[in-house]
Amino acid sequence: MIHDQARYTREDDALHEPLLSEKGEQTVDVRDSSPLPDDLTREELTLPNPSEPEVARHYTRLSQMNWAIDTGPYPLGSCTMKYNPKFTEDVAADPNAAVHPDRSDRSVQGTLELCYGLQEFLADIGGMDAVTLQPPAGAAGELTGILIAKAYHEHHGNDRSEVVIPASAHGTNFATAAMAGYDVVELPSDENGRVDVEALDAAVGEDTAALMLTNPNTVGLFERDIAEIADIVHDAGGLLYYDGANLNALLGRARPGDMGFDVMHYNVHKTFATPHGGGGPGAGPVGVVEELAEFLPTPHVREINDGNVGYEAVEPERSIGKVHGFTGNWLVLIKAYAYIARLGDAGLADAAAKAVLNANYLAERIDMDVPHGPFHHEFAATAGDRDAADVAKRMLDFGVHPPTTKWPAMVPEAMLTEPTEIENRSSLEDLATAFNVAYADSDEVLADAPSRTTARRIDQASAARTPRLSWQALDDE
Amino acid sequence: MIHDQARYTREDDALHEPLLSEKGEQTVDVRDSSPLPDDLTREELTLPNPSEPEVARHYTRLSQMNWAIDTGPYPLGSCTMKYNPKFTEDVAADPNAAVHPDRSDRSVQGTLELCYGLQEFLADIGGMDAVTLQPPAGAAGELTGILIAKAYHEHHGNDRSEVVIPASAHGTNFATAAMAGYDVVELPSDENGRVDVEALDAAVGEDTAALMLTNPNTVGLFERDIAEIADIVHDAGGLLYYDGANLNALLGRARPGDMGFDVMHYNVHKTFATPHGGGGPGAGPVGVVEELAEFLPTPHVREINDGNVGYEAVEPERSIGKVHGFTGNWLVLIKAYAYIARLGDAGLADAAAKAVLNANYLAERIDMDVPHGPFHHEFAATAGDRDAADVAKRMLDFGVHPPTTKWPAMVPEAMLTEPTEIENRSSLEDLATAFNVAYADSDEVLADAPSRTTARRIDQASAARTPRLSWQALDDE
Amino acid sequence: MSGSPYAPHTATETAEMLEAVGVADEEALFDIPEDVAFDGEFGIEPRTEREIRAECARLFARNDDLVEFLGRGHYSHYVPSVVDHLADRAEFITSYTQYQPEITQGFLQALFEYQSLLVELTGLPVANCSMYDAATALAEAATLADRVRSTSGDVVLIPEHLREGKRGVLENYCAGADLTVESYPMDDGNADVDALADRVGEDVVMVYAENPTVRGCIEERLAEIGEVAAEADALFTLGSDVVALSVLEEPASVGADVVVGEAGALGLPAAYGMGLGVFACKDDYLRQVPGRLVGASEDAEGTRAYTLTLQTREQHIRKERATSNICTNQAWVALRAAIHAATLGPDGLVELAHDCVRDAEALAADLDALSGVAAPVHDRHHLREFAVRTDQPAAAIAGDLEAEGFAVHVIGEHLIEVCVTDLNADRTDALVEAFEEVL
Amino acid sequence: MSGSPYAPHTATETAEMLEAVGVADEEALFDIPEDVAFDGEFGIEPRTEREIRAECARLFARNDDLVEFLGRGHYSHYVPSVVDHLADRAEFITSYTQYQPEITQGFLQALFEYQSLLVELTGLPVANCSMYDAATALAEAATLADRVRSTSGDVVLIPEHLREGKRGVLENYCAGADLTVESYPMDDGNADVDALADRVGEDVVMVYAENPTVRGCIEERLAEIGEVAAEADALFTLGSDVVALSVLEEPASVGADVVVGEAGALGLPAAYGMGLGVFACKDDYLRQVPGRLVGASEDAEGTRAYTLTLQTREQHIRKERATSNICTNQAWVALRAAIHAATLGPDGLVELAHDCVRDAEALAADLDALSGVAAPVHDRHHLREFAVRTDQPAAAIAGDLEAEGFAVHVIGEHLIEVCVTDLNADRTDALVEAFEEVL
Ligand SMILES: Cc1ncc(COP(=O)(O)O)c(C=O)c1O
Ligand SMILES: Cc1ncc(COP(=O)(O)O)c(C=O)c1O
Repeated sequence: MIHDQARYTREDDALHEPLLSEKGEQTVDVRDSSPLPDDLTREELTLPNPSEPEVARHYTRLSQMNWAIDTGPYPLGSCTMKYNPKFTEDVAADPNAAVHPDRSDRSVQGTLELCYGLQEFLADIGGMDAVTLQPPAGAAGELTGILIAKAYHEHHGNDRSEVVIPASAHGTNFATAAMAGYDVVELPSDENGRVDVEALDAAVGEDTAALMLTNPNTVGLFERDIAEIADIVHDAGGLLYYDGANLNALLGRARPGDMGFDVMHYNVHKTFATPHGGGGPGAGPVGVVEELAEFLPTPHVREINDGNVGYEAVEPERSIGKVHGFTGNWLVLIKAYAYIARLGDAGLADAAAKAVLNANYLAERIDMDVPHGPFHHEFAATAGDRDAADVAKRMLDFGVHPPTTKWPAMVPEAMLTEPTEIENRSSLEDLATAFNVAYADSDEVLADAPSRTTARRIDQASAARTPRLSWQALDDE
Repeated sequence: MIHDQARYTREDDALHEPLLSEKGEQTVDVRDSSPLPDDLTREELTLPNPSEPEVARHYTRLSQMNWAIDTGPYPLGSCTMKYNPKFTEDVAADPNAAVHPDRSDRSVQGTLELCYGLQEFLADIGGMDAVTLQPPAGAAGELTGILIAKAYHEHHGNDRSEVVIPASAHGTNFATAAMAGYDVVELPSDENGRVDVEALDAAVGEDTAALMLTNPNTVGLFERDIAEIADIVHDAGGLLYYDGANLNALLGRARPGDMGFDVMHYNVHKTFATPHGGGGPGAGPVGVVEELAEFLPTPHVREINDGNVGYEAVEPERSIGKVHGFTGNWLVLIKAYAYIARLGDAGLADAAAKAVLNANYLAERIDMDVPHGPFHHEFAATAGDRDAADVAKRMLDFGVHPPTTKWPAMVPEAMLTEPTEIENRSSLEDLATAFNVAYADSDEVLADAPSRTTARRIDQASAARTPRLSWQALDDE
Repeated sequence: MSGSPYAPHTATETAEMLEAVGVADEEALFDIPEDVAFDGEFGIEPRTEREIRAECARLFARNDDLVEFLGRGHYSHYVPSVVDHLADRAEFITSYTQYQPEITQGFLQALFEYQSLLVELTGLPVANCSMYDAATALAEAATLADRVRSTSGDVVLIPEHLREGKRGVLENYCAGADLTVESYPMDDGNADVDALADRVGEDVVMVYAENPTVRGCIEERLAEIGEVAAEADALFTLGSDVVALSVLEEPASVGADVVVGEAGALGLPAAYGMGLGVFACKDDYLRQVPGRLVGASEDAEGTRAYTLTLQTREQHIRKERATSNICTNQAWVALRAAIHAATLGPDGLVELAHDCVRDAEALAADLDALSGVAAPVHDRHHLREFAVRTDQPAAAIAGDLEAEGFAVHVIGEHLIEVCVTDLNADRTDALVEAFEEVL
Repeated sequence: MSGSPYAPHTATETAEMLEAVGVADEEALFDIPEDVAFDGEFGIEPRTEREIRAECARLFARNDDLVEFLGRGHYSHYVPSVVDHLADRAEFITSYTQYQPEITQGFLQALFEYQSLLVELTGLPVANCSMYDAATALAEAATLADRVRSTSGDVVLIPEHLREGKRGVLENYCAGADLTVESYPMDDGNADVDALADRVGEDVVMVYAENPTVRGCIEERLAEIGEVAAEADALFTLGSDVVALSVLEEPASVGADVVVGEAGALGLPAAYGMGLGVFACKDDYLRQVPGRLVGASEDAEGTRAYTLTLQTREQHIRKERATSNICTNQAWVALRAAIHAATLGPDGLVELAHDCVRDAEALAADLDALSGVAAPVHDRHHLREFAVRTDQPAAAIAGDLEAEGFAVHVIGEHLIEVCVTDLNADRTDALVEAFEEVL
């Protein structure tokens, strides 16, 4: 397939759809109409003042200049770009769900019940004993989890300073550990990107607060030695943190809790199909084993245990406190609940099966090498002596989005590909064609690519060299 | 501006987005699972069976290959393509509005009250005494109006056989009169497309059931002699029918009822901004003067007059009966109510003012001749020795929709243009540029146009010569 | 004074534009003689969108919250959320009729697919891309019959059991074409084919039957009706709806010349009667079809493209000799029906229709078990709905049921009609209880 | 057993794909050792989308229908319908982060415009395209202060009046950076600038103030706070929200180095605390900013194009030396805020903010007129909200108000807080009556 993306071009000005500010601004004298003394106010405010029809056109046009899961395949490895069921939007739009977080528990029993229900769903799916919904994204979940681990160690009088992380892990793991005040111990991987058990054994010790791990790993391989790994960490007094980004591969087939993980986050915007919204909002609920439950953030929803039917939001005994100003990304959590309820046990297991089948089928159809396997829901193909980023740009012309490129680093010119379960065979073939044509194209063609997207190849270096981050900055030029 | 429309192309098959049937079909054995005896059922059913993600992609892609008022200007003369306020969609989506038409009046008082309120709005705006909401489109409104006129004449023992219609009128007027069993008397226009009063005088007589007129006429000119025209028709015992397609020009400034019209329809999908939906649904309420009210279709909503507060749906005394199986295009009517309530008196008058200003400004900016004036909300430019249809095709490349072409016939190579009030100056300039560039382009360029739309110039003749009206027809080839 | 919130003009812009046009103010642009100028007020206060939303929500909340067991031509099934989300895309809903096909391929293709769906469901090769509703489609079928029938004649035969409103519309359209509407009797809920055969003759231009009938009865001798009509050279027009057509006898196979009916059973929620008229027919009548047709063609690059076609039939070209006056139709509703059908797939459609048979049968049996009630009245197979005979006056029972929260049809002094679909199937037990309560 | 309704595979397709892959069944593709395999059940019954919609509607209907006079950091204003319709467009909401800018210009431009809106509102030249919420933005400001301050020090000074949860998040982020959070006193609802000046010194890395404060008080000596901070080489971080910023003193003009706060006051309905964190700062700190930044550049044809930029700050490149671990953010909420702001325009924004001042003042006066109630507690100007002193215990009053259908904050034994916006402004009389009732 060939895809020409929509363009609305002003050739004279060398731009596509103008900025709203370029369509007309208005300056309002704030003090003119202000009920406040002048010294408490700004003088004026200058902003675009489009009419509603103009607003509608502006954003409709912008939207047409944007790729999305509803326009075609989006196989970003480790991102799990699934179809976002439309009905979950309707559920989340219920006006009765639009409540303020400071409402009394008694007055929001419906909201609390849904929270509780989702906590239970997630605990079951992850094999965890308790879940908090508060973290607003995966990385925030990581921080929550590591802070819980820290609180746990502190409570037990242990002053541990290190978090062990495999080299192939996601950047957030490292950044999280550092934010929580830990030193990062980077663990070399074995030839398959798996944890090198010997190296782990050597790295882990009495300073080890936790090992952060995702499973399957970032090239889609299951950590077969997970039981041994868990023992090593636990024996040293450390905790096991599970990065839930790849959970889609395991739904109904394996649970982090059963593998020995003590704390984990769920990326509901990956595994549970809540929309990614062009970069968020997501939600990163955190599950913990029984021993860690008392450290969960506040508030935490539980059933009322005094004989009355109902739910309450309480502060766990040794709560780490807050990781979000309120209760997290509520509108996202509703959608996750609806998605899980829609699939049920069988649907969840089937999602994993088809995600894995799709990845394997696609790998089979492409001409690139896939050095590591057997993989599950994603695979890291290598572009070999081609530049993976260039290959990706070329793929943009074929009605598909390219995979994650140049990550993880252990695979040369990696193209980390995760089609997810929602693609049918015909769109997998479209993907394969895009891979193969781009991979076979000449360097010149690749360098010129893409040629059918709204923008042609963008000069990223100059964007960083001379940052222009607002229309004000453009005006100043 | 230049606009490249989105394309999703399968070059091998020489098509854009495939038909759903081409993406995969399923044949179901109906009898297999049927609770009915075999001889009452079909054997099998073969239809596409896309997954929900595929459905979403299919229609998202198709939508991107479609022009709309939300993508840019749409100045189709006589069509009044306005911005459709989004909130009216929300109002119409209220689940409490989703009722069956056979509900008892008592149980749908809210629905009846809104119907009544809209009837009142429309009666006020048109200067009419009673309004029915039943006709599902403008043409259906015409038929309703003419049937009312017929019933009126019959009731008064008059057997009149002719409907007089100006040559420049819309095709529906002629077709309507014929459907109602009338002979059409076509009235020549004066040099400005206005009714030729002398010709009218000659044409009208005791056979005249009605004169159908739109005002401003189809080149945007007000029928200045309307009072005289009305007298002529009324003196002959005929009725005056007002085609409401151009009502947007007169909102708050003149009312058909005040001009002597006896019956009229409103195009709510033009004047009152309900979305045109790619061809419908619209709604064509009909207003009548007091004398004609007893002939309105059934059911008709009125206030309960027995001291109770409330509304009831009744059959007018000499009702013409039904023009729609139920009560009309309800979901559309709700939106019209919301729009009128949003604008109020001042907003309606301003809409007319800005619609007329925009038309006049745009005419000022284009290089083509506009033979007739002073026009109001629309004008008929002439492409002169250029082919208006070709000029229109070329305009498609510039991020605008062209006007109605080659109609009305009295203007050679007419481009009937109605920008409506929603365009701002900058989009009027875009329109003017498109007009002017296309008008100045060479015949070769025009013949090749458009070059940036999803489809290039389409062979309409062969579509009509060899009609292929279904995927089954394509399969058979 | 506030202007239209959707007219974007700032004061400066207005002033500059007026100057460019060469007038002092907007008033100067209006060429309206004083004697017909309006200087009154409508008295409509502008409101904010929030106020209107609240006002309308309050209004609609005044509608009683009844569980509807209503059908008789207006059917609701659950509309998947994806239908709303896709059909509401601005490029579809804020678009006009496809006068410039090059830039409106998306909607054209969707309508082409809608036509194809009807071709599959009816077995007839031609389907237009919508009439207003089943009633107007039926009426247009009669005028088509009048145009295409080789011999003259002026009678349109319709079943005795027919929705009142449908007959009303038909009569209004027929009057203009000098046609007369006459009904033929029923035999226990089905067409009385023998009586029909006796009646049919030279003077009959069209025979209309419905499957299922307005009382939900599935016709058992459709092919015979087709033969009776064919013998008299009368057109056989069959009325149905898209869900029923998924499982019932294929119209083409029983000799239908035209199929009309409701497609709004897919894609539309209960909409106070708003519909989507089906119109399909044989190839012979192609150039007499009312309404819009989308055809496949090619563009200058040889790529498949869609376009409105055979427009010479239509009012904007043929004027008083057009096949119909229809212009604006129900295109967006057709889009919704097509999306709904695609979402269900053939298996989903068939299952839905079969459930309509099973659920009606089960509910009838449950009601029949009550004393003072007999259901179904007709010893036929039913789809969705059926008539119920009540010992007590039907109106009183319906009134009492309404007080209990249920809406049913009263169709005779002692006749009620009840319609069950996937939307109320889970409330049938409650309905039966309510019946017991009020009997 | 039913599969995922969103996995499109037909049985045949699955079989063929398995064959192509060379395995017998799906199980064979899983490389999970038996000892950690799961063969239990979650016990989650799949439901239809209709069932789930009904279930959740039932659940949410269990929330009491209270008129909320609640704020304290989570503010709701009327969100115009157009915001929903545009933001819900699939190309926006079902899109990922813009890793391939050539094909995601639309979202990038929208985010660029959002950044520009914040630049105008704050007067600061750099704004990222979102943090999770005001609390995490504040926390990130503290760690930024820690990174950029030339001299060492470990104290973050915050106002005594601060939302508990915000302080909690700040403390959690500060702990990892070995920072200590300490509060400075208030003086009748404003920062006690003299006490603050006394406290500030070498050990202080950041001074935080809010305008308006969590009690709705508009700060009267902001510029002085800025000076105090500057003298100690501490960063001055100002907290606010996008509506307040439309009319209150421009942060840059009072010396703010960083602005954090809530932008969800635009675009988001009451969302149980879901937010949109503002983060804007001076140019000096550009390379220390957490989160995503969109910049303007050019494409190969010389046309303006947008792209994520300065990504070397971020976790996926810099790993443990990143400016933050944030990855997924609140992009779509930022889009909503930008659309809302565009719909209002500067005049609409200013009017909205001014109404928030007027309505709060009027409501405070009405409450003050009741005996047993004093409002506002602080003799300051207020925006949206204010504290109320009650003679009777605040908790009891709030409980009684809830029974009357109103929700207010209890912020002390005899202190209530009340927030008024355009959404509840028409219910203030009713609130006053309810107060009278329960006193
Ligand atoms: C492996 C892995 N871990 C963590 C994250 C961070 O999750 P989030 O983006 O929700 O913060 C991601 C996100 O891409 C990821 O792929
Ligand atoms: C002048 C005029 N009259 C009548 C009509 C018919 O109205 P409708 O399309 O709603 O049936 C139109 C529609 O374009 C029109 O322009």
